[in-house]
Amino acid sequence: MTDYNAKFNAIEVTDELIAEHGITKEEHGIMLDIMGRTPNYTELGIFSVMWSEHCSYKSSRFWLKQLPTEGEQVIQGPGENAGVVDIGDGQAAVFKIESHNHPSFIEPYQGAATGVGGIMRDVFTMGARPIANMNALRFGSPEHPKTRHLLSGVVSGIGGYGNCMGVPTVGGETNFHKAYDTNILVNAMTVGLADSDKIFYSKASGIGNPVVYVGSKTGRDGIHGATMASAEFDDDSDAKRPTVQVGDPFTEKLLLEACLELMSTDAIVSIQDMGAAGLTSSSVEMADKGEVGIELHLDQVPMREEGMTPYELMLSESQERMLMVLKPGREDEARAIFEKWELDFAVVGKVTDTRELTMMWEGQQVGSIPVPPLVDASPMYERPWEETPQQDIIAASDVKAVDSLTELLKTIMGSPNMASRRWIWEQYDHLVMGNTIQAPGCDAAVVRLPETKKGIAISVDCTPRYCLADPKQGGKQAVAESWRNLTASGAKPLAITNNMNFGNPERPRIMGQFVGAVKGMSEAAIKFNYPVVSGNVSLYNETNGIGILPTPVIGGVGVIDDVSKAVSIDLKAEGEDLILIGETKGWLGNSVYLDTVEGREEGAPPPVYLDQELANGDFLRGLIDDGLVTASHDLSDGGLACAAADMAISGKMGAKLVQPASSDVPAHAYFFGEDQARYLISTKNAAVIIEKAQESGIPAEIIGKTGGSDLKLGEGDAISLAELREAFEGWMPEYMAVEL
Amino acid sequence: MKAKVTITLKNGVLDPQGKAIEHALTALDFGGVDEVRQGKVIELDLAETDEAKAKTQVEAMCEKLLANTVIEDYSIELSA
Amino acid sequence: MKAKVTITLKNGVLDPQGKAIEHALTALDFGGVDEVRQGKVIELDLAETDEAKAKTQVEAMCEKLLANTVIEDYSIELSA
Amino acid sequence: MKSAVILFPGTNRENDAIAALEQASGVKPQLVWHGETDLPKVDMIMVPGGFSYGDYLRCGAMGANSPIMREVAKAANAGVTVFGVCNGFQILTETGLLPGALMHNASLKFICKRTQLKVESNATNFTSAYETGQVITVPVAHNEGNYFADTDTLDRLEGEGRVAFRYCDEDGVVSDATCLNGSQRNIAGILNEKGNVLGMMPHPENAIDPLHGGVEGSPLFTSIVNSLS
Ligand SMILES: Nc1ncnc2c1ncn2[C@@H]1O[C@H](COP(=O)(O)OP(=O)(O)O)[C@@H](O)[C@H]1O
Ligand SMILES: [Mg+2]
Repeated sequence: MTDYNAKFNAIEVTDELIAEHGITKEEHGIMLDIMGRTPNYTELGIFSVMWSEHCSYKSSRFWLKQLPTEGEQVIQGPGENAGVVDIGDGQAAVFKIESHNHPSFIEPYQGAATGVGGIMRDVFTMGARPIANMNALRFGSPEHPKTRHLLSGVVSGIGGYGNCMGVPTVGGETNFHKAYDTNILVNAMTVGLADSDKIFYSKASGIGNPVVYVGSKTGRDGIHGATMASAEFDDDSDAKRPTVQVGDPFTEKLLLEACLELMSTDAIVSIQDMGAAGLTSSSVEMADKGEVGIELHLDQVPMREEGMTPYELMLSESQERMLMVLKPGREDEARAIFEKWELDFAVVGKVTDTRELTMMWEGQQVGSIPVPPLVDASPMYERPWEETPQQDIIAASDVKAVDSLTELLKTIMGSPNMASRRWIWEQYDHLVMGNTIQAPGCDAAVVRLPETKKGIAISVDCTPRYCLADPKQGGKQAVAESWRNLTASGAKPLAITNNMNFGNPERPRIMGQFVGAVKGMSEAAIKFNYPVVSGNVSLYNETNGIGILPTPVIGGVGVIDDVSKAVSIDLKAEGEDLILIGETKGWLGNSVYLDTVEGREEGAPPPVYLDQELANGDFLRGLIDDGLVTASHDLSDGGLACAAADMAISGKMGAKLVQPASSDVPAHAYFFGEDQARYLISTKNAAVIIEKAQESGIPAEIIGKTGGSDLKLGEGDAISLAELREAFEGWMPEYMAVEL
Repeated sequence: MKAKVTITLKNGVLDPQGKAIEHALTALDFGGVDEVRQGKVIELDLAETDEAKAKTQVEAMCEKLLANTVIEDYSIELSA
Repeated sequence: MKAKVTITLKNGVLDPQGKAIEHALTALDFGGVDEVRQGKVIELDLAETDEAKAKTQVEAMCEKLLANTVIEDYSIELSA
Repeated sequence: MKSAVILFPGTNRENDAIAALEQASGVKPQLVWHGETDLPKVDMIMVPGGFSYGDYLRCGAMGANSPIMREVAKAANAGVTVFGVCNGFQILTETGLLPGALMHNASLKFICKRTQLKVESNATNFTSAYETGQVITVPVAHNEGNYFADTDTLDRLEGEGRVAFRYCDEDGVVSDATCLNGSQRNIAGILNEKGNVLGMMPHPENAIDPLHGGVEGSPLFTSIVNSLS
């Protein structure tokens, strides 16, 4: 009889091998303590992925604990596959954002596609049908030789997966900056809809209950993907590339339908998708949460390739797979559903009372690890951190004024970071399901809930240059901007998910950025009652010691009770008044203006005054609810002038903006300053609005009128919309024209 | 001369298309079919007439554009 | 035995993929490239060991599923 | 009007189709699974959009070979109204119910946007509620919508008035510049010889609601209902 333990664990676990698995000296010691012996090869593999940064959050956990995660709207905060928020009427929004940065750099199409597939699984594992996808993308400078190829591949990968799944991709954000030249960011978010009393969790229970594997077969894909996501790149990374995972959206679509069908019965005790670290993290998580053990019969796992070993099976990151614990005796019922959908189904183990993760092969044990210490004793680092030094405040008067504001506006609107993203979102099916009320091109996407008047609003936001200059303000600003985007559409913001993309946390400066961002985010989230219900951390986004800009992306979700009241950004009719809500001091530090005109990426970023944010936003939401607003847009990059340009271009309607005589801000700073907490709206009811604003003490002024076919900034300075549109719509198609 | 480049997925890389074709063939009662893999073939006319040079040129095209060498292998056939 | 089916667009059918590749190759400074066409190759393992029978079987697969004969031609190579 | 919507593994616009049919007829269509060998007795069959079988190999190829499509073909030949949208159009051409083939978009990119279509004639069962020459706005969402047929077939389609819709601009101008996917002669939808089968790439079922995509797809469904009552 074959001794499988000897066969599969023949590789000797030396200190070198342990180090090669990314386990530090200190961790090595803890591991020996837990095991009371040297782990075998299979067990070592499991330790290495469970203790990777990606799975253990060892550098970030300490700080993440400071984020506010509670509120009466929260049904499930961080810790499950996705966050769950009550949206009333017995329904819940289930959502999360997740990065697939490293894989997308190696193979942009498949990396992005499997990122989208993974986040959708996180959401439907919880019993929710995905109803919308979003994405936040960061690429290197447009001049970098790889940028086009990466952009093209990532966008078609996101579309390829989401379109096939039939889930609309309704928005996102895209930036270019040289700091991302060799570390692009691909963050994908999914929002799903579930009945709030039918949420599924991962906690295993019921000693003896069957553990079931469903979905695709396991191959050797992406072994050590989680460890890769936790390591810096260097020039040898090409050579070390593990097998890339290939996505199969068709199978995932079947998996989605099959899971939802089974979920409509009461056969499932718990369910967990297999994401990073595949079978390992899914089984460990289920066992840990349920305070039980799990015994896996690895020879029963459906395999795609010959000769797979326990080590490979436990670490494979093959996509489109799920692990479930079923109620006893329900296997046949479940099997029938999965076979109808032509998916693999196998009973691969059972729940035990040992609190060990035990791996078997043809009845013989090939490895066993106690679960609680594997999870709890995993190292948590309070890494040394350094605060980012404060930057100088740059006075508007110290920044060069330009001769023609509209000429500059054209340059900015046609620049890589401000130009239209139509080239991207026309490759995404943003209409499938028939409920997209506000599509890409708006502040927030608005998606109606089937068979209701209600809708969910979604936005993803981050301004990395602010975060670099002042991580705390930047973190605050990202939360505020997402809150503002939802508000501008008329929705009530409910909760957020976050994707913390940073460089190497072992460098105190980088760790300091992380800490600052967390503090800023927390402050804003508390103020807005806008808690964090899920998230993801991606560290070590560095190549050869050069890190990305700190990029804590916020995915915000809100609810609007009647989608017919939602307001879009496009100007609607001639002769309406334009009102600017919020105070304009002309903040040019770290602005698009400063960068464009003087080539300076510096200065303190605009401060975020949370009281003002809250007051101005709540005021606007009330106006929208009262039907007083015809178009609305929050002010962000490029300030007032760029917001007005967005509104005019998308409404194909000209406008004239005049700086009020009462304002003593220099004109260039008035039109391009990036002061926060501001919105530009159009209305037929200006008098009513101004009166209401005065009553509530909200700064609001009529600053212009819609009409004509030009955009005018002040008296003598005009540009035709046609010219502006050509600059805005032209850049990306032209840039991408030479890419296959 | 003419070049024919055949691009196939590397061993071990999941081939959803191949899998689906296999499935469909079985459903259509074509029995005994196994290991279906789908790849691409690209045919080109080259101005180059020297075989060795043509080969180098096409190899460069494969590495730069035609094949995705992270997941694909390629082979080149040349003919006059 | 093994079968390799090559499926190419018929002459006269415009090939957008081929055209795009040609365009991209030219943009990458590969000169003298012309008439680029892209097709598919499908590899199968057959239980059938008789060459003539295998050929008939694969032809039937092509007609029924693998090729769309409105726009595509196919050719079959068999090997042991 | 009693209708059926065919469901393949990978279909994803079935609910959009159901909504449009229900809105026009007041009756909820029946869903029919691809593996069925019996069609319910209906007046009209819709083959909806999506990625049947992942669109692997060729869009619509595997769907066309499913058991239910044999029944759909029989019904079509017997005069039942059949309407294929997007992937449904691809399946109908692969089944041979409609001539030609749908190839990769000339841009090689998936295209999702609103587009203008010119209604070639209102003398069909599918377009009677429009005016001849009317320009309507409906969305497209496809990767392989580039219509191809040989010249004889194209001439015959035109000669027999079987081109139902063409891509055009807001003023109804049909030109290369308004052909968003490279289709020959800007063809967006065609009819079979008898006029009871229509296939089109754009999604009229996503233009039945003023809050989502506009309402210029609704008359198409109304036309179908009217033709059957
Ligand atoms: N990667 C992307 N995918 C889909 N939509 C995108 C993407 N990037 C940007 N967009 C869309 O382009 C529009 C402009 O984006 P952005 O300037 O970031 O908006 P805002 O400043 O209001 O946050 C938004 O509607 C957004 O949804
Ligand atoms: Mg905005």
